[in-house]
Amino acid sequence: MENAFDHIIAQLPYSSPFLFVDGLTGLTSEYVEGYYQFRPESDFYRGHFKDAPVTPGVILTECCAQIGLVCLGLHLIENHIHAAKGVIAMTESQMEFLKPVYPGEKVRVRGEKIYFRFNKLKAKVRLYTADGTLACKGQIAGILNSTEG
Amino acid sequence: MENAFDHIIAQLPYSSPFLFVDGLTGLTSEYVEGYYQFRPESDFYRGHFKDAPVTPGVILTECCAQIGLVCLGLHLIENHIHAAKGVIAMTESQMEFLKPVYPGEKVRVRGEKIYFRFNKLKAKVRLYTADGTLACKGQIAGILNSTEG
Amino acid sequence: MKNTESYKEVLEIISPYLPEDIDPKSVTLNSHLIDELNINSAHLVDIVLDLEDRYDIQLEDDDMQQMQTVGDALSIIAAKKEK
Amino acid sequence: MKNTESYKEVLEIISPYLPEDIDPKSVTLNSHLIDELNINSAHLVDIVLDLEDRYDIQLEDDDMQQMQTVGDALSIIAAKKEK
Repeated sequence: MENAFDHIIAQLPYSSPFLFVDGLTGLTSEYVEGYYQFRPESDFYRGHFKDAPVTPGVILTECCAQIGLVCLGLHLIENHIHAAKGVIAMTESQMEFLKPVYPGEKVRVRGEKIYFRFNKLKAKVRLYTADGTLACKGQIAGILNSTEG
Repeated sequence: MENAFDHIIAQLPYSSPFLFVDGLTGLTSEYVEGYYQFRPESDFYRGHFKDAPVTPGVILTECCAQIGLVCLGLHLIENHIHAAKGVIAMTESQMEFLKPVYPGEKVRVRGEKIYFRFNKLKAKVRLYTADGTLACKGQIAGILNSTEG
Repeated sequence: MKNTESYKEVLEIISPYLPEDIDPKSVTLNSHLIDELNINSAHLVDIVLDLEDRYDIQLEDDDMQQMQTVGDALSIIAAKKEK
Repeated sequence: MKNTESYKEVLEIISPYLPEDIDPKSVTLNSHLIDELNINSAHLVDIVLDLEDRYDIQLEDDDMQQMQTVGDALSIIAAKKEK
């Protein structure tokens, strides 16, 4: 199944070390599910925090955005004849951070479409650790910027 | 004047490459102002975006949080006899992203206290580029976790 | 839809999305939403969705493009409601 | 403050902060805010601030520590309002 979504991941405008999607496990016009394992060697752990590596909340937010907003958005564009091809720029984020996520942890992200209208996609996002604990949740929105204009 | 705030920066729990405070220019119990110059060699530019470095919105959020929430929080703790010494953990963020910020740009962040009650600090944050353009804004909250408990 | 009541309603819907440096009292029928009121494209979508909810109408891409000023918004709402 | 009206009011203030897997209908006077309702410390502060606004009272650190259950919240509000 997972190979079916490889063409979506290939379209992501991010690359290592700022790519926070390892794979997708589900993708429809209504929702997306994917996963990522945080690399202990990631640069941000060297500074967050001093001598006590914890995944920064903003990096969890980015993981939520890449899987829950951008992968979903790329899929919606594919199925939306009138939409221009382009890049989704994050315009708003509203997040709550509930539990710390440590280096090496594998997380699962679920994004659910709230609306996709006039090239704006808003999604509800949730990030779970391996034991099923909700580590952060929120809403993220982005605008599809046409590459033509 | 700026040296007066060095002891606050020294208490920040972050270090390079995840420290996004170069200096503070104002700090009272009501507001904080500080600045940071984004380093073109920062790791995240290598992946955001592919061949087109732009400062990720979540890194702008982190800069807003470190200056606008955490520096303000450290100052409030100093002046608040009953508060325990500790680390401020971000619990909520609500941000809007208005303009892109490119590698090498120097930004100014202003944080204004909304409330500091029961060890929770909520601040209004704004980030401006050198020409005075508002690049992002929002509200960020954190809880002071006591180091004693 | 040309009466004061509706103008006030639309202004109420727009106000939360105005940048801080724009005084809601300075808004007129001729105010250009993007060029003068500095409303960005992300918020323009939110305004359109709020108008849809408020007036129980459905707006299309064409309506969005024609909605340049506050007065345009009032005209488009009026036209949709007549259908 | 023991009447149904006030209990409903407090429940309305708490509800937005309940995790999705907690049914607001399952909340009772004995529900422990943190242990049973899974309300985290950040949201507990928001609830206290909302209660202060709603009842025009000022809560202190001691009140916060004593406010373990929904019933405790009702008692603390009642005591503060009598002053």
